[in-house]
Amino acid sequence: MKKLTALILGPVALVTTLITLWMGYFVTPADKVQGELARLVYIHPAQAWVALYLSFGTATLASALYLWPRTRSVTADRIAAAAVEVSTVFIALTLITGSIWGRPTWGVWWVWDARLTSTAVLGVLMLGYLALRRANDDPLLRARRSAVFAILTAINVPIVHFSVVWWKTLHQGATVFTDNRHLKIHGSMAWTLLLSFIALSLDFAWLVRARYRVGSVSAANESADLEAALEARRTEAGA
Amino acid sequence: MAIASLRDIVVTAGTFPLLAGVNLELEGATSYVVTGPNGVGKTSLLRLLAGLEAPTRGSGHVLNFDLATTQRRQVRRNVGWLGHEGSFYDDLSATDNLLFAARALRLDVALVAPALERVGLGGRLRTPVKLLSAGQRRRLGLAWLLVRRPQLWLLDEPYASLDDAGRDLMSDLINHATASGATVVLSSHDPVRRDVVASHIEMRGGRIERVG
Amino acid sequence: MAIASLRDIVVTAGTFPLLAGVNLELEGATSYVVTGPNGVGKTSLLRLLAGLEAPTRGSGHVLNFDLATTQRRQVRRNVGWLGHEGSFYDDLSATDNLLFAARALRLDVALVAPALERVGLGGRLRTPVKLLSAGQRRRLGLAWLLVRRPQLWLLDEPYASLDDAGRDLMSDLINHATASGATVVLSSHDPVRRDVVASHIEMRGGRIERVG
Amino acid sequence: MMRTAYLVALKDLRIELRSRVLLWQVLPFGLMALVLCGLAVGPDARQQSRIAPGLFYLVVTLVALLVINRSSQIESPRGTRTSLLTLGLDAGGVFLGKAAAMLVQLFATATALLFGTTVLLHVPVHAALVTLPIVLLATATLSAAGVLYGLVASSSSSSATLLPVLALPAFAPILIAGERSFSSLISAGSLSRWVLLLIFSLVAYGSIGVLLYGALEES
Amino acid sequence: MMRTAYLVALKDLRIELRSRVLLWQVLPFGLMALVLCGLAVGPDARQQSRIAPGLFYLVVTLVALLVINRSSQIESPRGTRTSLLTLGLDAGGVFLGKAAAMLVQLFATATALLFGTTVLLHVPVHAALVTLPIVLLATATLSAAGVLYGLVASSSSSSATLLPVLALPAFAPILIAGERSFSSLISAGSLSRWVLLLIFSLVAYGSIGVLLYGALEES
Ligand code: HEM
Ligand SMILES: Nc1ncnc2c1ncn2[C@@H]1O[C@H](COP(=O)(O)OP(=O)(O)OP(=O)(O)O)[C@@H](O)[C@H]1O
Ligand SMILES: Nc1ncnc2c1ncn2[C@@H]1O[C@H](COP(=O)(O)OP(=O)(O)OP(=O)(O)O)[C@@H](O)[C@H]1O
Ligand SMILES: [Mg+2]
Ligand SMILES: [Mg+2]
Repeated sequence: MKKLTALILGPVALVTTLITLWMGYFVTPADKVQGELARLVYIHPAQAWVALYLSFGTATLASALYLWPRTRSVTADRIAAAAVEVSTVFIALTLITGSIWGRPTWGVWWVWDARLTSTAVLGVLMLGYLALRRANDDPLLRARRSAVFAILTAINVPIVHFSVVWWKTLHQGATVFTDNRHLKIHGSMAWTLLLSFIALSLDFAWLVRARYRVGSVSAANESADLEAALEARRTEAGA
Repeated sequence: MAIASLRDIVVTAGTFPLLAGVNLELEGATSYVVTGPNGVGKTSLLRLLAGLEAPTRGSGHVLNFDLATTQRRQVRRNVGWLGHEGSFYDDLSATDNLLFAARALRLDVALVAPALERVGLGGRLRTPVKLLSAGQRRRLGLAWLLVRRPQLWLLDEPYASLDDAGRDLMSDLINHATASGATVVLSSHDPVRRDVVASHIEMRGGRIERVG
Repeated sequence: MAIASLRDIVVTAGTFPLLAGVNLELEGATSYVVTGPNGVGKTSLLRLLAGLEAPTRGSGHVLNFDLATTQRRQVRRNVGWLGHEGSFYDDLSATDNLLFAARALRLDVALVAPALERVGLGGRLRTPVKLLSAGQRRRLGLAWLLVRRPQLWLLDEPYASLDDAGRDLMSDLINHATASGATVVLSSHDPVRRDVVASHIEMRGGRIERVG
Repeated sequence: MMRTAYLVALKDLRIELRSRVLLWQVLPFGLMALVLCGLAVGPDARQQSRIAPGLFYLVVTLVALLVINRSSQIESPRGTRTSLLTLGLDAGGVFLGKAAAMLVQLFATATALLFGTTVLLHVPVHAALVTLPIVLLATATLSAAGVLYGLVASSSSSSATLLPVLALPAFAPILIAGERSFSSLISAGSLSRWVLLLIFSLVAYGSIGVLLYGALEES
Repeated sequence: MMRTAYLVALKDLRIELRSRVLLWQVLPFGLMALVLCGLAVGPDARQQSRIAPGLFYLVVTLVALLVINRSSQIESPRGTRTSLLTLGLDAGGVFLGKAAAMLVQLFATATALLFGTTVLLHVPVHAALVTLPIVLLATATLSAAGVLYGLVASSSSSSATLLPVLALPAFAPILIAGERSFSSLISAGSLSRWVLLLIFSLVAYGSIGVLLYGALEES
């Protein structure tokens, strides 16, 4: 079963992504107001979903599992790291596609909207996580610290979210794009949208798995290296 | 009962094995001298025994606490450590440092002043630790051990940077400790002083070659 | 000619006199051992000779440079210093550290690799200095002296934390240095090793009590 | 736990008293930063008064970074974090103690800065006085979070630069909450939800700290 | 002198390459500080575009503090500043080398932040491009001044907190000059006098550094 999943995950992810792109480009119609740019709806929301919920949830869960003594394992640590890495990529993509989408309507690349701002803050938190991992080379220490940091980040998510939403709504009356966000969804568009969520979620799973594999292969190499290193150390004359 | 026992312990820093498979049994009320060439892993062994390093492989107990679990914290709490760098707050005076530590561990605060006097720091009670000389800092570490009276003493090159009087004091303390039932493990490059009776632990290449 | 001469020098840290009036003449091609109890001012004296401390009172010359003026910088440049802590960049490897220093002082870069080999660091060329053991760091300091070949060597407790082979090496180097005309001043708590011939400088209370 | 907390707090404050870093370095930095922010915003006074709350909390956040850095440096003499470690004290207590000491320092500095803000950026005095309890709440949250992030960032050789990256995003909500509540006292706006947000954060960081500080200190 | 400068700069950059502090810590910090400034200022976009230059330079100044701190930390392994000291290198060369290495790092970060500013705070792209040479000038001045202040602060045990107090007042004119010249590209105003001010400061700090760095290193 596990083997089968491993075997088909990649191809399935690839195919669903391709179908999504094909439907997004050729099957669904362009929007009346936004034109071709509206096709970003088949990629941007799904990216955001993966970046903020799927991957961040995975990372938090894995970190919590790592911190709980009964379930502590290298696997959990590695999955958390892989999820954050992938999530960083997806957040970057969300920011990029969002900016491209917003540019014609807003006239600028960025507005201080609640959702945008909180995404950016979360992105920096992810970078912080990666920086933290880089700064420690002792694996145990690194695992412990980054797990705690991930938990801290998780309690931050609702705090950041509400603070930014309230911050925005207090000052600003009409939001520029609430109207624009209201795309009329029907028929093939709805299906494509749904498919895009499935496709990007699969992509996420695939990437995390790949990253996890790279992690465990290099760890395996390390433990093979450890045998060699132990041998070398034992025969050392001392200096 | 053995006060510490290590079985096949490997400790790594990154990918480098500081300790490459250590087996050791330490008896109570005895002193041990760890010897071996530079970089062989003496400091690492003492840090492992102090609960300051986690084993990557193998298993071990110190004072009945498991080194592989979070009981390591308990080990730290119950062990007396005297290292190269000294673990004191640089901005506080000798007295303040010992008072804080003694209070935090609920030890007898009245022991602090006599201990400082005994190690010869009577004239530097108010000087911030960062201004003390190398030997005075080492003596402060000694004073802490006097207040602490731990069951297991771990001394990393305790004689280094002490003058003759300091060395005699150190030997006295070690003998006194073993006489009162504590175990002392020290690393040293000097041939062990004749006034300290101790078993030798010889290290080579991150392992223990010979005990006796 | 005297290689260094100090007259009534006082060095203070804040209000505390580290050195309380020091008079000293050092001859060329000789070694000196500074002795005295902990906190007496040995390290401070060596730092003064290295141009790392400025005299508050008194006057002095080292290698013909005036200690009371900005010539102190020249002193530093011409003196070989081996201290407790080692003055290397923690993040760079042993090789990178020596290469940088050698290039900066226009010394022969080809000397670096053999020097590291000679002090026994051949197996740790790429390890960042912060990961070296206490003795290995001391050996790195030695390697630097081998590349540097200074006229005046100032060694603060050079034997501390070295193993037997390291001590022999150190003695060799000291003898070699004096034989080739350099002056060596070292502080030490160990009785000076028989293989090094040296005059004693005895300190007491921040002053020099006796030379000979 | 409370005993440990008390002792650790006392020790940190005593070190602070000895070195006087707060008075001579942190506070002047805060005032300087306030002036600098004023300069960066430009000379229009009306505008300054409007963004004064934001600048005040921005500066408090920066000051917090300095104090956190100092507080975690204290524990690592010569780069090796062995002092509290080798004592093996109750972790929750150490956390609370360090946070309490940091709160005392931060709140004192913030009060002084608040005074500076009223003078330099033309904030009504009554607004400043009324906001003081909220400043206390905000600095408490900053302290609890700060001790945690300080420890997470420590022991790496570059902790002084790592800390800001880790802590700033987490401080953003605290900054917003403080700023909004302060602004609501000057112009208008709702206050209670921001206070609630701060209380929630404080409780969250506090309990996570008591629970997880030990796990961090390990290894 | 030039040789020493070259070697020192190379060494500093090599240490930076080993640790990658710039990419992973300083740059994210800068971006976050930019966002935080945006938050502190409030959500009105029009206002933001106007004070963007000021915020940009404010963040660059903060980043400079981090980089300076790091650069002077390098020279003091285990608290004792003896490495370059005991070599007794040509002081002017050491100064120039450290300043050059810092300039490379600061300018790279500032360029990235400038890009961030154009996106986040709606600065016209052409203005950002035109101002780039002035950013180079300003970061050069910051570096020259920074190396000096870093050295002065490093003798104290609490250098991380001392540095900001010493350096910020000196950075204020640089910040104003940068901000004014940048603003003049967006709205209107005179540019040349600010550029002149920057050039003057750079020359002043540069020559003071070359001449006095040795004297400072003493003691
Ligand atoms: C840099 C700019 C942008 C960022 C960072 C961004 C971020 C996000 C995030 C985080 C979500 C998921 C939110 C959730 O599910 O709670 C989302 C959803 C979405 N975004 Fe964006 N966005 C950006 C620009 C835009 C623009 C310009 C548009 C359209 C004009 C847009 C349309 C949507 C739509 C339709 C959804 C999904 C439906 C919804 O939850 O509202 N986004 N975006
Ligand atoms: N990352 C690394 N790569 C290579 N070697 C390393 C690394 N980290 C540590 N080491 C080595 O591990 C050893 C640490 O040994 P340790 O400090 O325990 O030695 P020691 O026996 O106390 O030596 P000394 O007598 O010099 O104090 C040293 O040989 C050091 O060079
Ligand atoms: N501010 C101060 N107040 C009181 N004493 C001080 C102060 N600063 C330094 N000292 C003392 O100055 C002396 C410094 O001596 P130095 O380090 O030169 O000693 P040393 O001979 O090298 O000792 P050791 O053998 O221990 O290395 C110490 O006794 C120290 O306590
Ligand atoms: Mg050792
Ligand atoms: Mg000394």
